[in-house]
Amino acid sequence: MELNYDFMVQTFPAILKGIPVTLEITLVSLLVAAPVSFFMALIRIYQVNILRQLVRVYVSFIRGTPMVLQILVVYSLLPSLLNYLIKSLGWAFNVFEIDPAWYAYVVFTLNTIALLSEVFRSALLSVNEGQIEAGLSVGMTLPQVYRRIIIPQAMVAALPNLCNLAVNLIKNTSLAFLMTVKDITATGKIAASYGYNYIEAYVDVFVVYLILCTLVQLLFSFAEKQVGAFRQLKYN
Amino acid sequence: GCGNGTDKKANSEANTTEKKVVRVAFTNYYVPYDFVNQAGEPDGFEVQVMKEVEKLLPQYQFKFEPTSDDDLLIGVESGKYDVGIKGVWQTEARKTKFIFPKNNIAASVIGLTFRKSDADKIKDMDSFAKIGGKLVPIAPQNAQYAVVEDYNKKHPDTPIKLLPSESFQVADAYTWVLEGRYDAFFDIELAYKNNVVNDKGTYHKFNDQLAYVRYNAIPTYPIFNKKDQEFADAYDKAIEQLTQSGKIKELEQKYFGEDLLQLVKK
Amino acid sequence: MRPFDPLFIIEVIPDLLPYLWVTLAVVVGSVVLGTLFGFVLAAAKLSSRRLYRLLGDGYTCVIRCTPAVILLFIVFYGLPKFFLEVFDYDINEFNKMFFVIITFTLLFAASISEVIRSAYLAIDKGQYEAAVSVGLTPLQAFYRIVLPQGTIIALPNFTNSFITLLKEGALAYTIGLIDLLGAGNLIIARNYGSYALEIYLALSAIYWGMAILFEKALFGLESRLSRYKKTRSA
Amino acid sequence: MLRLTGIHKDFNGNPVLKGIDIAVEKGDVVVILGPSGSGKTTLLRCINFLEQASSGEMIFDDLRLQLNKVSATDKRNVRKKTAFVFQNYNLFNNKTALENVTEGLIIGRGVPKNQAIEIGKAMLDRVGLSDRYQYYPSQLSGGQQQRVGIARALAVQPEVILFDEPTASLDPELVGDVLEVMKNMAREGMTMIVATHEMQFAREVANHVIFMEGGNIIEEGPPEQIFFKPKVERTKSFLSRILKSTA
Amino acid sequence: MLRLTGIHKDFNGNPVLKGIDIAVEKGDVVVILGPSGSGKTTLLRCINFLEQASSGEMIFDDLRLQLNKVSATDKRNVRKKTAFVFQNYNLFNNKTALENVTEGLIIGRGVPKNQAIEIGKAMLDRVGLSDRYQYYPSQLSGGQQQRVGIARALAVQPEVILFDEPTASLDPELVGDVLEVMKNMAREGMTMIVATHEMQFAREVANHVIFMEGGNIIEEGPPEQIFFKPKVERTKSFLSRILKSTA
Ligand SMILES: Nc1ncnc2c1ncn2[C@@H]1O[C@H](COP(=O)(O)OP(=O)(O)OP(=O)(O)O)[C@@H](O)[C@H]1O
Ligand SMILES: Nc1ncnc2c1ncn2[C@@H]1O[C@H](COP(=O)(O)OP(=O)(O)OP(=O)(O)O)[C@@H](O)[C@H]1O
Ligand SMILES: [Mg+2]
Ligand SMILES: [Mg+2]
Repeated sequence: MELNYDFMVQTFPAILKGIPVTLEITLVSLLVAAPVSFFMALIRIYQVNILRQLVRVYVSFIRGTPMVLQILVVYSLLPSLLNYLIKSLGWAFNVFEIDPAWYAYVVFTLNTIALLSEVFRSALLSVNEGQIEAGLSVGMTLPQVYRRIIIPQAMVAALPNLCNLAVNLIKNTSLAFLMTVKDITATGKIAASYGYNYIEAYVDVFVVYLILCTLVQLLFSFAEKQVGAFRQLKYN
Repeated sequence: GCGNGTDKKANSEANTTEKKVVRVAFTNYYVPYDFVNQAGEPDGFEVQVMKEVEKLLPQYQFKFEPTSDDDLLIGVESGKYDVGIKGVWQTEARKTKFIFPKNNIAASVIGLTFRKSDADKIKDMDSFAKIGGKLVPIAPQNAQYAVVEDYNKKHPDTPIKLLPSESFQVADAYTWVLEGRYDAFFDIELAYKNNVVNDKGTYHKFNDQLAYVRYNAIPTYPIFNKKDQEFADAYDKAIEQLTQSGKIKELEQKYFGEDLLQLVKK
Repeated sequence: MRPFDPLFIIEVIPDLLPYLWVTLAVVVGSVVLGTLFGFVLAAAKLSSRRLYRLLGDGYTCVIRCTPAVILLFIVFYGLPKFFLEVFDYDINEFNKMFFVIITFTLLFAASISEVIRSAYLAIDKGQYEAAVSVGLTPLQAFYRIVLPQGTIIALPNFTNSFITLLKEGALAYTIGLIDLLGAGNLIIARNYGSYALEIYLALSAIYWGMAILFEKALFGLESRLSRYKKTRSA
Repeated sequence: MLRLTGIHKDFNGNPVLKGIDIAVEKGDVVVILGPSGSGKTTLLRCINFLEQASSGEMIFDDLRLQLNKVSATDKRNVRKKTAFVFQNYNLFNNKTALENVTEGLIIGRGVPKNQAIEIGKAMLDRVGLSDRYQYYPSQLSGGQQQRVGIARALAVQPEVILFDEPTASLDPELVGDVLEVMKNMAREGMTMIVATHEMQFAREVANHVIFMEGGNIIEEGPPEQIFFKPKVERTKSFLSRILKSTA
Repeated sequence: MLRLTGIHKDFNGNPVLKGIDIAVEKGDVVVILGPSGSGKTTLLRCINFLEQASSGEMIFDDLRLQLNKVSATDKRNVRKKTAFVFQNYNLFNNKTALENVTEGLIIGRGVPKNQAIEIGKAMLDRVGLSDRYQYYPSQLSGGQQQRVGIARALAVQPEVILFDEPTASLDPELVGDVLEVMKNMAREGMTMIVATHEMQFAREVANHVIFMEGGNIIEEGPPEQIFFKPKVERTKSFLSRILKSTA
């Protein structure tokens, strides 16, 4: 067995083209999910009636069902249904023209919301109750206390888990290829298919992820240091 | 080195009574060519042919390994498996990676499924390519993908719009064609027959709304690890015997209901 | 509209269930081993020794960069070669589950070590100090005092990783190990792609059922360990 | 200006406050004495709604509240006029000493930042922390943290301050300083309710003393009476030690 | 039995302890006085290796340690013979009051569970908490938490106890009780080092007093000398208030 190095070198730039797609899905999902999941975390922490039940079911359902099914529903069934509706209403809009990236955004955002809400919940619970009381007692509103005191402290516990989530998301966007969205892995597979250069393509893909995810992780650990400046390090 | 499979063979060769073990990887989900049946056993036309080949080669003992396409390709290339069967088309690029035997193992008949209402416009691949119809995306590791790529290489002026996508293993493609999301679906004929034409097929009720046109029958080959030339030659001899004895035809009838190999343009 | 046969969902479940144990074995095996290894990694990353920190951080970084499929291939192809060359022992014939569990153990450990590290750091240092001051060893202080409190913070994230793994384990089909999802895909293939929706729904029901059980158990543990805390009120 | 009647509070059925009535006028310094666990902290927390009383009424200026159901806006209105010095300090962990003090000014009351920093520094100076502006709570000694807590409460210039053992971690010198500060504030019309164990301090700062035990007020009156002529036997015995040593 | 020489400690370059020497004999009660921020807590923490001193030597019984590099086993050996009462209590949040006390016995010293529970209950009774065995720290008042902390340290019967402001949150009655307990223990030969602001208490419990300021020992001697005939001006002025009131 010998590797086709020419192929690897030639394919590398093509695979790099998958990076923006991967990052777009990752960023959109994280940014849209963040506020939603934060409120879901609050609903569970403060045990808001009914809503709390809804959140639990949502998290459990999204987390518990295979993504392939979710993609099947969102990408295959939903547009068919919409198309049927729109046609029967006599509108001219063509559902099938919608860029599949949108479906990817939807699926990955729904998943990120579920996971992120649990990350936030645990992080918020790690902050001492007395911090809220102190904030309220100097005349801040609860949202102000959260923004200024609780969230900055919770971030310290949240960031490592957020990093886990972000890195996993970057890798998992490869599932978007089920919806014809070509991320890093997909570009590799396409390049590999003609000459069956799978090993070479996977090595390329690996290198790209290695660079990309290392950067992301460095970013997070830098952020963790910044946010955690108030805390004394515990190395002993 | 990568060829630990051959090392082992070298050992067993010294011991003449012992058979050489060859690992035959086959893809899981490629019905009716290669798959795992309800009883959990290796099955499919290509698998059965290989079993017949084994009978003719007393010096070898086959060990069938169901696996994914990706693993099959990497495994045969690296020597973890000696042979792989997954309905492989022959291309020049692939020949640099694997040994292709002289004789094909099977043939794949593929063509276009489209809406019957388009029957006046779509008569064959060429007419489909000309109207610039939308083709249901194909997984790049699938055999069909390479066929369309090949077609496009030969017809650079009127290429078919080929969209890659991971495949769902889902027959939703028929729905997609029916509702106009795509104009045609490039698939093996057998799937169409079983799903739509067969009156027990789940999509049979759309039989009068769908149509199928055959594109080509293409020979498919087992792929051998680069170090297994000797075994590949033995395979070729066995296949010739099987063809002559009519065993292949018999299996074709069993799995396809017709003589596919005859359709292959020589 | 596409054909849909709700009855098939129920009919197919008995065909799928025999593969449940494969999925469970992969998950439980990887989670148990991965968690243990995760603790070791977290300890290394929190160590006062630079070298340990470097090793722990390095491992975590690289493994988190590696897509599961690629790691699976590395283990499936690399490990036998390694064993053959170093110990002259052929593990090619080992059950494929072995390679799958190793792969997910390595992956799970990397992310879970971060879950553990962040939870550990969230616990007030004074808790540890008090424990060693009454004569507990650092290890005892950790598992008697810091661990129970940290577990509360770690559990939601742990459950995230756990249930993600439950589904991700299906990647085992890449090297030919048929688990729940793989079994479903086989049935779909045997039907030339028909009944896919029905089968996925059946699979989802099984997965969701398992997820609910695990969630319930882990959330129960969380509530139990949180007894000493006051609930938050607005 | 602040009148509390019939405050009851129980934790899971265990009564901790059993009907407390207090009336406070502007500029009053009310000191609450009582053995550990008698309910002093719980009382102060109920006044600031950090704990929800089971029943009781509060009249604050012209606001009249049922303590078991206070609306969010009412809570906020009362909290805007009060401040709390916590027994365990509760400093904002992620803020420096100075930020701890300015936070309530800038965010809570909308004081411009520059001005808030000036006030903050002045307050920290007053409690002897002019060299600790930029320290995080985790870098401060116990007494230093307690002083930041006092500065934080004083800085917002509330109508009423609730002090929960404000001098527990302070050395006698600092106790004297804090005493001085509090006396000045009282003179300027600030109202204070102080739970403390420091009898010396109580005697000097109070103009009204309440003695609590087991969730009840046992005795109350001007400091001279409580310290030197207590009517109730329990009060007498509680104060006996400190009286002995100062006699 | 315990001798410390030349302890230095700095935080990021800011010196906090500048060469402390202390010698303690079995049964001694050494009280450390000093203004807030003078380094009392840091000193006690260095003795128990909760903070690593930059330099200094410790001789504990026949163990001789360089404080800037103590092995894990040496740490453990010393900690087995000592206990610490924390200024901010540091109770185990996830354990009840009783469990807080028994933990060190059962896990730390291998005392059988039944026996440990008996000792634990007896200790809690001694500090007046017989009705709070099953309460979690979050359900206890400040003074109650402090007493659990004291009980926890006493329960393990160490050779040396380090007290960091053990009576800050206690009322005069309880201070008296704790004083009683400590005197008894001293009589039984337990050695104690106590950082405190409570002069009254210091005077009654100490047989040796150290006055610290700014990381240095300014003056030390028997309590009569420090409290009534201090030689150093600074000591005099620090004690002036308490002296004034007791004079
Ligand atoms: N982690 C740290 N980083 C920087 N400075 C610190 C840190 N910890 C303590 N200090 C400083 O060291 C000095 C001594 O602190 P220490 O807690 O020993 O004082 P103390 O004598 O116990 O005071 P108190 O009576 O108020 O408890 C203080 O001025 C404090 O600001
Ligand atoms: N969350 C709770 N659950 C149960 N009991 C509680 C809770 N909080 C406080 N208590 C009990 O209420 C009583 C009063 O507590 P509080 O903190 O008000 O006392 P305190 O007068 O401030 O005492 P100290 O002087 O020790 O601070 C205590 O006996 C305590 O055990
Ligand atoms: Mg209190
Ligand atoms: Mg201190």
